[in-house]
Amino acid sequence: MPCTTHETMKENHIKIKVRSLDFWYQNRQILEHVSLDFTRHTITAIVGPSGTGKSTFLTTLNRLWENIPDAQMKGRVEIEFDGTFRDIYARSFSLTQLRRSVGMVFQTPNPLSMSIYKNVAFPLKLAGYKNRKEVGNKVEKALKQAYLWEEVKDRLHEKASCLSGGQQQRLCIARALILEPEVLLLDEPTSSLDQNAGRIIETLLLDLRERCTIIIVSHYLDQVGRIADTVMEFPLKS
Amino acid sequence: MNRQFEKTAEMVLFLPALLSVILTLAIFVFMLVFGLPLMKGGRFFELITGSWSPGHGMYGIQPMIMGTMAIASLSVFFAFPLSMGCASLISVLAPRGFSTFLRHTVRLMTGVPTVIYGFVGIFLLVPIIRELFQNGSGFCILSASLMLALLISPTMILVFMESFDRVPKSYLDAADALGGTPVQKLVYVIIPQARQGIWMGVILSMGRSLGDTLIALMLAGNAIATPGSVLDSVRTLTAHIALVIASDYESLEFKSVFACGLILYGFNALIIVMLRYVESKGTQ
Amino acid sequence: MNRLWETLIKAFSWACGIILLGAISCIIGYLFMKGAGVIRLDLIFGDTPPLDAILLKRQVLDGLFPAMAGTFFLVCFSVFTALPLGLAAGIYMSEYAGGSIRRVFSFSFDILAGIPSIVIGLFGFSIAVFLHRHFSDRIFPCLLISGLSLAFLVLPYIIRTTQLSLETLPARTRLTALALGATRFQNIRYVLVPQSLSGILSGVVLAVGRCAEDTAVIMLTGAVAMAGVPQSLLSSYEALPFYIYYISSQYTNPHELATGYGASIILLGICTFLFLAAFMIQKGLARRALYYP
Amino acid sequence: MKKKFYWISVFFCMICLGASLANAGSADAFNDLKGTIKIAGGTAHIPVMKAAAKRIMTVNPDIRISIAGGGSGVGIKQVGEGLVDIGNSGRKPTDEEIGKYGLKLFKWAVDGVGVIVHTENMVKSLTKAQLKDIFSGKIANWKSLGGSDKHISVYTRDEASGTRAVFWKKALDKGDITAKANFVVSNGAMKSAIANDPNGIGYVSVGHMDKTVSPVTLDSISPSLENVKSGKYPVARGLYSNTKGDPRGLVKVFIDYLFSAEGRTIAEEKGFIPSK
Repeated sequence: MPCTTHETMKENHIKIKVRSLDFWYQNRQILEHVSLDFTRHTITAIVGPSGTGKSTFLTTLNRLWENIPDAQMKGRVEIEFDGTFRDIYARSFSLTQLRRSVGMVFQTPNPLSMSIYKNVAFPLKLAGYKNRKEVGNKVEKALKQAYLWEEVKDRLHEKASCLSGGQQQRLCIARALILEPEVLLLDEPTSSLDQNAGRIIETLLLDLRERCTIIIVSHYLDQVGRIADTVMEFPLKS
Repeated sequence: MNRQFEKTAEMVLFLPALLSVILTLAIFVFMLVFGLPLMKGGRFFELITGSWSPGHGMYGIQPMIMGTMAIASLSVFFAFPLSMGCASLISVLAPRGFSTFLRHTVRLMTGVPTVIYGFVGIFLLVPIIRELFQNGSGFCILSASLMLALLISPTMILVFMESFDRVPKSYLDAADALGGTPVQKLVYVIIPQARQGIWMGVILSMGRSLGDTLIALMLAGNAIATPGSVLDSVRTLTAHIALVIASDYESLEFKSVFACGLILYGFNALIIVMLRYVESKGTQ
Repeated sequence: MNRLWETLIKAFSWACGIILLGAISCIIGYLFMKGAGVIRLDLIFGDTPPLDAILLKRQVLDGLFPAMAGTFFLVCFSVFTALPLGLAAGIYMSEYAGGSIRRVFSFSFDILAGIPSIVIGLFGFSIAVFLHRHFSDRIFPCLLISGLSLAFLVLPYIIRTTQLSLETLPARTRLTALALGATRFQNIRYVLVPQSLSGILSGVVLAVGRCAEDTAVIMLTGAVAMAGVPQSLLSSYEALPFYIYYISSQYTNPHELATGYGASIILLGICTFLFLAAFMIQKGLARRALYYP
Repeated sequence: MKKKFYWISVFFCMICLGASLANAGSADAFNDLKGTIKIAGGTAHIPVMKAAAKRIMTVNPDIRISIAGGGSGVGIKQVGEGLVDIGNSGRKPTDEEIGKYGLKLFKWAVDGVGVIVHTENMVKSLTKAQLKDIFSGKIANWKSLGGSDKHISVYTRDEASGTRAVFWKKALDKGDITAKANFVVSNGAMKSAIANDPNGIGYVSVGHMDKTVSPVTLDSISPSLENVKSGKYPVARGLYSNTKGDPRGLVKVFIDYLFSAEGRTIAEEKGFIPSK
């Protein structure tokens, strides 16, 4: 990718810089020398055949791959926080801080086996929030952002597992949003849902563009056409 | 601060794990240190090949080693065909209802206390053996191994069953498509595929029967003689420990108990190594 | 393969199934035939009023109550000792251990799980003698020593079940909280352990059964023929399985023998109950049952 | 949650253990006494010890008496090491043992060791020579002794047994015991083993003999209480309860009880000859 030439020009709008990233899984190279930039407040769609490392690439942006056994990575990822680019793999960079600023939503909805309210409030619990009122407000706000508030406001304390698939996925988005992340990673978020539920999430994402930088892996070209500002096709050709 | 907490948490979890490892070693070291006086000066060989006669200053535990081997191998010898038959029945041959019933019974059998097998053995099996063979007291290798076979069979059946069930369905479909009968499927497809599991079941059960105390103590008669026939009364290493524990702590007799412990520990380690070997061969 | 062989193999399998079922029904049937008659309240409490016995106001001198109480305290003490250690070690093995530490530890736990219970008992006994000689002459084979030895016996099972339940959690459950910024320990505490609780619990129930059932360990470490309800951790005690073993060879009259059958039925009942409980808690029991020596 | 449950359970256990310490009762010589007596060793003693303990604990529930077997060797060793309060032995402790541990001996009854067979066995008398041949394994079939054509099953006790020591010394004249002999762990176990084995032969404390087994006369002298008492039956021994140093407190009261009228009655009931 000929990023270097445009670097100075686009520098002001760039949120994430990936430089010469290599990735191996069980001694098989999945990603080779990837260098990419992601622009702030845009939706970037990553498309391509399966097995080309799209999902893996997402996990290099929040270091989640480190929890996958037999995986190895080389390279550099920088994300802009408060006006300065920071190397997220630097020793001094807090892993939990990173995960709180870079939210992630998975292919299949994965609510924890607790109530709707507790699911959404869970990241606050992890971050050590104690003030009940503040937590309540934040939960409401996140659920509203995820278009879920109206549907669940009367049954916040029911088990999350009784929601429909689309609702569960929006719950997971609300949960990812509650800590007000600056980057949101989505790994085929609509592929396990029916078309209507998928459409709601698409609208929701367009709305969210104002708040964060969104990177979405998708299989559906029509979906990409509807929402993406930029499209990147894997495998990347250098 | 957060990082500090994480480190502490890991440490708190690590220590019990380390403690358990130390425990494993400590048991070995205890046996070794206490049993040492009997083995000093290259007398270990003498110990495991000599016979037992404290009155004459002989503390060899060869008869007990032989007794342990005899009972353990005979019980596996009985349990193996029984378990193969039952596992085949459950996995392939029996109709669904009976298969489920047998499966649950077998699982439940693993929970029956050993002492109950021994208790019933004394009053039910021993008189039968005595009357049947009219030779000896009925407290013998045969009684103990029959009961022990019953004790280890459930474990063996469960391992066999699991390995039978792990045979890929595509193999079974292939056999079905070629018009194979259930028995043919069993003999030509399932059993060859489940070889590793069968080995593991046998080794695991062997380990259990080597380490069992109560059945042998209650049913084998505990005589200190190298066995000549299955109707002879013998003493196993485990029963020897249970019987001699009561003697004078300073005596060499008492020290021989630790030699028994050491040998049982060794048997166990050997069993584990064999299990691991079979397991690793299977995954390659 | 001709028809004859097929018929033979079929017949053989059916014969095996019938032998196994026949043998176990013989054992249990015989037990009930001989012992059902004595299953009454006075089998447990003798001629002491049950309430007085349970409140420990009066001693039960010719009933199974002291043995049952002994077994109860023994099981409680050893499981509560082994549980925190086993849980922690299991979590460590599944979530932290890696590389050579993992290999060495896991091998050592396999060894520990396989050590014959009589050897564990011998270890406990020698510890008691060692402590008696070098620390305090109040220590001798007793409830404390037996409880510790039994804890050593079940420790590897608790470690294994904990480890296994955690390791079989699906990757997506594992990553959920991490992606939300949970630290490793938060993930364990809020997600992984609660999610695998049923597996761990069924392992613990099996461990309870194993403590209640084991005879070889306690016969070396402090179970005696007569002691009454244990008064402290440092006293000798009676236990149900030891009582059965003792009666099997030392009964002096038919009545004593009959109480032996009664005790066997009670023990069998307790163990079956625990086993069913574990089964209910988690159905995928087969793997653990394999490691039940 | 779980942690809370754990601590509650531990607490409950403690309460249960503690509760048994706080009771009261009274009677007889054990009036106002409380505490524990630990008894181990000789298995011939067990019926008497159990009966005495039951009576004492019925009268005074504050006293705890624990009784374990093991054999005379164990009794002597454990009392010497201070592991128990009273170590019973069915043989007189050796001078070496007495000196090493400072044992005090209390011989509260006289007992014999007699040969027993199954009640259906036709052989009811043996000479000493025959007995030695049976136990050394030279005679292996009942036929040559006038019985049916059955293999003889010899039962013996372990080295810690005082009964074995006495029998070996006085009946077998320290002759060999065959390695094929079955081992049993106590007098009670010996009796029940022989009672169940039609071809068995073994030796047991005279006090333990009852209808379930047949005694065998040795050189025409039957192992009965009278013959033991009169000294006609040679395989006799004392039943000892040993303490380390002079008995004190509860232990002394217990030993005294064995010598009291009530204690002597118990000994007699259980088939022993109480000594003065």
